[in-house]
Amino acid sequence: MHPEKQKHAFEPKIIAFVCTWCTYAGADLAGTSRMQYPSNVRVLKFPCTGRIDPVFILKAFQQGADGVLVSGCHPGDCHYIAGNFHARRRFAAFRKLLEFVGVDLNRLQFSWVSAAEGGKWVEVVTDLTEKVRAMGLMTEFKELALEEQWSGTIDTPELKEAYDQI
Amino acid sequence: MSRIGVFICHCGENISRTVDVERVAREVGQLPGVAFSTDYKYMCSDPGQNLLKKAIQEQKLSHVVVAACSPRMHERTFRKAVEAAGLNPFLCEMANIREHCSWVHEDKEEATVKAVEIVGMMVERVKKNRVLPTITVPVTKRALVIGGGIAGIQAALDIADCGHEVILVEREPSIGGHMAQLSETFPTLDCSQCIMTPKMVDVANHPKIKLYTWSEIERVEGYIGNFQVTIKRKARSVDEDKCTGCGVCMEKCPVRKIPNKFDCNLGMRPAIYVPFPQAVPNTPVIDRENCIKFKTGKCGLCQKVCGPGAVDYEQEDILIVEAVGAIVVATGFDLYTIDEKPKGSLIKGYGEFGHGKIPDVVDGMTFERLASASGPTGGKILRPSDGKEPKQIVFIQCIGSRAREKGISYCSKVCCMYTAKHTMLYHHKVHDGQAYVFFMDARTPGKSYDEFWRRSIEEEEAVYIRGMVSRLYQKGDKIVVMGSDIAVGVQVEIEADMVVLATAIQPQKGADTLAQKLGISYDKYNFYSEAHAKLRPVECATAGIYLAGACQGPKDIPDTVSQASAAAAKVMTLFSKDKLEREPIVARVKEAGCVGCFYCKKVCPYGAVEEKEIRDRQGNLIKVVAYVNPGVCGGCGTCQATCPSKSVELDGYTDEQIVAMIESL
Amino acid sequence: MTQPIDTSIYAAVTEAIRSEAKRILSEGQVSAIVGYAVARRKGSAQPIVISDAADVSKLIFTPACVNNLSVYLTKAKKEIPKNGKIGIVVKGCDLKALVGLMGESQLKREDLFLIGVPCAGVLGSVLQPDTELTSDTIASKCRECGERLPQGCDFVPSVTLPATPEQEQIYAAEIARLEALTPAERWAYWKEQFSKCIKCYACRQVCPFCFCEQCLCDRNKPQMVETTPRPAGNFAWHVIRAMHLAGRCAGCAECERVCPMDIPLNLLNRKMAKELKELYDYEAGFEVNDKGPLASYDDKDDQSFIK
Amino acid sequence: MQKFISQQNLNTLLDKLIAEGKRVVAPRMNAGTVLYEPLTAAAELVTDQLPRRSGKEAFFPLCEDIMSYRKEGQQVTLTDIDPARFPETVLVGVRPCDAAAIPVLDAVFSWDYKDEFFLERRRKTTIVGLACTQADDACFCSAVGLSPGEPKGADLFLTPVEGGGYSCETHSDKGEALINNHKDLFAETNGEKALPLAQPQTEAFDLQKVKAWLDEHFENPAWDSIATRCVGCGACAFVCPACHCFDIVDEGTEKSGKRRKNWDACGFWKFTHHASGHNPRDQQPKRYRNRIMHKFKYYDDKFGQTLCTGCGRCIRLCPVGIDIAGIIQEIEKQVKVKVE
Repeated sequence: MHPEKQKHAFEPKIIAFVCTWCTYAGADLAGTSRMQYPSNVRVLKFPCTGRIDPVFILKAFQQGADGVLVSGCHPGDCHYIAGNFHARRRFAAFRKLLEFVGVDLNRLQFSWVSAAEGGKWVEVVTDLTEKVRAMGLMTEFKELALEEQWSGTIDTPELKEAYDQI
Repeated sequence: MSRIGVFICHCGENISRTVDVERVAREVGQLPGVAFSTDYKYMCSDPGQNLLKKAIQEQKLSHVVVAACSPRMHERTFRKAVEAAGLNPFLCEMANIREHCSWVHEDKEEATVKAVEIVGMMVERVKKNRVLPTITVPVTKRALVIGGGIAGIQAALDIADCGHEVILVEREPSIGGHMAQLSETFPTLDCSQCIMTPKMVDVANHPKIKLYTWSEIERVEGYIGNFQVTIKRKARSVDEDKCTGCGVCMEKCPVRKIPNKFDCNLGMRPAIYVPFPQAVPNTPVIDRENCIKFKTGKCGLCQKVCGPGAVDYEQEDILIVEAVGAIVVATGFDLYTIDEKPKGSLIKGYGEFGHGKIPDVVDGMTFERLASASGPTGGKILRPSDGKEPKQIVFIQCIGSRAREKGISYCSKVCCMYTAKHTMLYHHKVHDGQAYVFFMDARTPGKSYDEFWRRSIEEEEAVYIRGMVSRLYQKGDKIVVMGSDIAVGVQVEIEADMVVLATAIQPQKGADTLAQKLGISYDKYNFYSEAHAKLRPVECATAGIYLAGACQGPKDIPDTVSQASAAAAKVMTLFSKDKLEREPIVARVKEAGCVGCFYCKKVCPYGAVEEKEIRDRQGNLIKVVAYVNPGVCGGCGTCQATCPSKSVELDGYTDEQIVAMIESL
Repeated sequence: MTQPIDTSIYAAVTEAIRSEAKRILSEGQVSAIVGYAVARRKGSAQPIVISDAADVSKLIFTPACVNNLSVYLTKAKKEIPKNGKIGIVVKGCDLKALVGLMGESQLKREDLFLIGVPCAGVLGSVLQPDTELTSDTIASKCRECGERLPQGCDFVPSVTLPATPEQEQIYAAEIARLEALTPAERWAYWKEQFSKCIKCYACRQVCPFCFCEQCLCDRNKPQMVETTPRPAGNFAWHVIRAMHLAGRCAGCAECERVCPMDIPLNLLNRKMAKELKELYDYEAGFEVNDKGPLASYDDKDDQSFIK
Repeated sequence: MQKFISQQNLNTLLDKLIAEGKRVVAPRMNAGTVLYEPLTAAAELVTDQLPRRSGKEAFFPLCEDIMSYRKEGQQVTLTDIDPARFPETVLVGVRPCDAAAIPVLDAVFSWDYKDEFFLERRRKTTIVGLACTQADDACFCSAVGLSPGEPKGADLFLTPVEGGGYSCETHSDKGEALINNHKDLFAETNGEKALPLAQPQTEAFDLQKVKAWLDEHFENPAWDSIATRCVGCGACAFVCPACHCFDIVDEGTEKSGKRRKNWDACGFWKFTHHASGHNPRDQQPKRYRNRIMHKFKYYDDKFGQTLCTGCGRCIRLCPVGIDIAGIIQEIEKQVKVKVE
């Protein structure tokens, strides 16, 4: 009935921060309409994009996200009047900072997806997943997390192995 | 250690078709902190909810995760069930494994793995959930209505008829507003005064309405249910309680030649006056700028002739404070002043149309006064310059409106209809006259509106020319109007006796100042902003404040009255309970860490952040911190994302909860 | 080529600071003055708080007066008496921080007596304070200074600022160099720099805008930033700090000067300032009470990066 | 034992040690800053600058893991660190002020609690000291009883000689073993003349008198004038060869993480901040007082040693110019005034 699903060697981890009123509802609509998209995305619901702290994006990358999506209401549609306007500035600045310290911005996507745009949700999530899948694992933060100060490193292979699993 | 219960719903087959629900229940059952996990065919059904309640009690669960459909669908359902079982409802979270998982993925393995992760994420989140008590706010069941035009009158009457006290504040000496100035109203041509004045009298006589005319809002403090409003009652110089409204003072006043604003400066009034004969209250006010007594200290005639001794030159402005629970803003509109370019305004003037220079170029409201039976000409249409009857009259629409290059891009909505009405009134009064209308297009949505407009052309012989006027100048006692007829593609030149400009509707002057006092938002034209353009059209984002009429955007009378009644209904909804209950998703300040930089205050869209002084036991000021008024907070959390030290926290969406979710992935 | 910087006016500036300090202290206009004083090492200077007119002779101004003293007026510093008006010696760059602090409800103009310093520049490093001020040793911030003569102070010594030689703008050049690299190269650069960080928090403690009583990074419920001085935690700390300073930092560059590990921290702040100038035409430190670019918005803001 | 080694042979020695799998830690340039770090090649060795951080790091790391945890289902797994696995290390080019601090630290780390993390590293490390030929006016080793040629703490001590190379003096079995294992690289001494050593300008402190004053003056207005300007960072403590306070933190997620031992500093407001919110050292001067007290009184009370070796790093690097040598001089003056 369905075409054979393509299996990929690498499946990226995508974390999405979305507002509850527009994008979360848009994702719900995609579900209600039985649209299909890659299963890589994990959605974290916020009242508003205004609530999304840049630290969360950083945390997501540190926790192993290969791609991060931030999505909310179109300008003027914010349930809280202006939360998305504040978010827009905050993220315009933050992405420039991340870019400057060497994060590839192709891994960080921002979008406006309204409650009516189930199709756009699917498109945004699919595009990001495919783009990041092609880019491969985001190694930077993962490698950073394993690095120690020289004086604190331990020369024991068994322990290192145990740690690498963490 | 938490004892979390996880309930996986099959949703019939909606979830279980693509998600192995038993496996999800088994795997999440292994997560630290999960004490119980199970799956069930329909969690939202009665048996499903009973299963949940029973498990909470028998398993002594501390938190609950229901993995089912979207929380937008059933969060309320399950939180109620959890509450019924004795847990705080906010210790229950939903994991969306239907809309976000089973319905959008086909591969069972993939969908199952994702479902496990989604549930795992919500398990970590719910561990950090706190008990949140419902927030209750007392409600003062009195309303303030600002503006005594038809919107304010309608809202005040509706609320008062429901048995609640209303304070109605009007800046002018009389209520009535612009509607009292109109002659007839479209599309029925009934006399405006005839339908308006009874309502004005109702207001005056209503036992539940306290009317403050010649008064302005000085200050507004408090929040929904609990506003303290300071009202300035300007000195009227006439004691309202003593005055009988006999009018002798006005007859005897030696100053007689003051242009009457109510008549668009066509008629004259004395220094002690009521703006129009049907004024409510029918108590005169002394225009201190023009009164001889106030200017020179001499005269005092009005006081001498006043039988009841109501005239009081010593009166001063007084401030009174009223406690109200809701505020309806109905400050209405003003007409675009075409010959003025207000300094610093983004709106440019229309000096090229001769208003203010050519006396017989008038605006629509002036024409209303000329056509009104109670107007300065007794209802005869006469030119302001020489009092002659105009035989050729040109109406020009969209003066100011829809002209982006002039600074206003919106449509003023009522001009098409009132111009059509003007052509009819003109035709009825000047049988041998001819009316021309320059228009861009005619906008006539509304019951019987298009029929009305067509009648002005088909039966009342108005000539409509689609096109804009390019030039207009005085030639002898004629006004030459040059324009183009784009429908035919020719230049048109009309020698008119009089020109009427349909000028744009703008918010009242000072609308921005009032908005700042109220803490409500407004657009770049100073029209007040509703909370949601479609779904909350009469509410401000600031809780407890409602909008009625043209202060929110151009409106005709039926729309204004509808919105006023809608605003009244919203007020009555608020007043239907003694206490206001709200979801406790509000921001809270952790005072120990707050340094009072007030970034939260700068970004709060609701004006919910106040400054609070922290003092030691001796009363010495230690610091000033932010305080979020839970009655006003909208719960967006922008403050928390902005706070550098994270000293303000949105309950229900705390950093702990969010970080726990991120770390679970 | 090394060019000398003319600092001959500093002697007159020192004299003027002393006489004004004496006047305002003895007249009781201020309860204390925060300024610079001579220290033990040759050529060195250190911050000092004086409250006795007899101590004014301790005050100086030299090329080693590098500190941004406004940090002493923030709430993070509880040691300076907050009763009555405080006098403070400010260079143009320091004044911008004070302006920012006023806009963030941390200070009130009426509580301050500002002694402005006409400044030809200060040293970039005072590890060896006995160093002549030249086009090589001058602080990078001074190379692009537009506020040599502080505006709006209560007192500014009337001396004529000597002309300063045209100097290379190091920050702009370094930002341009980094921007031209690939993301991986930039990552490698910052990883190397941040890895040196020992979390001594000198950058935070000298920063006038790090006035939070409890830094986000000192909180542990939740732990937003790993406090351990490992590469991962260091990276997060500096990125978050740069974000918190965006639109606020006016470029006193104290963070960079005090870093014992020579991390070019001000580069991050200058980069953010450059972006906010380009995006919202905003520059920090010039107006009191404005909301700042990240606490305000315009419905027409750029959103070309949003899908 | 006294030997000579040429610069070239020293380099060969270091490269050989590296090749043997030993960790050779020495001053090297890292992104523009000289730090004691493991060399990948002897050529990286920097001998003309005092590293920004001290050599204590080889024994007492900036941060180290002491345990890890992992939760799986209802199971919690704890893994301890086994100090036996620390690598054999040679610490080379250690300045007298840094080397002298290490025996001082031995006292506290082997006191009532034996800190195996410190002690095991100590056992596995050979310290090669290097005399100083340069000093600036922040240097004051000579004021605290040390000198630019002081071999205290070094297993092998190198002094640069005229014409290049170093005269080597052993001060322990470890030092002798290092020479004996690489005999071919060392030559007998042949009347090489040592380069003139640095001469720090600060006069020797009378540490007993200073301590006597500190014994009496826990409360004294002088602390305010000394440290009102302290901004409360940890720069002084972190660059100090003798400061040794640490904090133990658990970092990680609900699922897994580590227990870590990180450097701490008494200048931080959090250092003595109680869970109740109370802070006995509620103002910066009280915190700074602790730094002076610990170095010149408490450590002396407990271990009979001074916790300062006069490296001058804190003086150079203090953001606000707090000068510990200057403070001790001021205290000495106070004592003199009292005597007079």
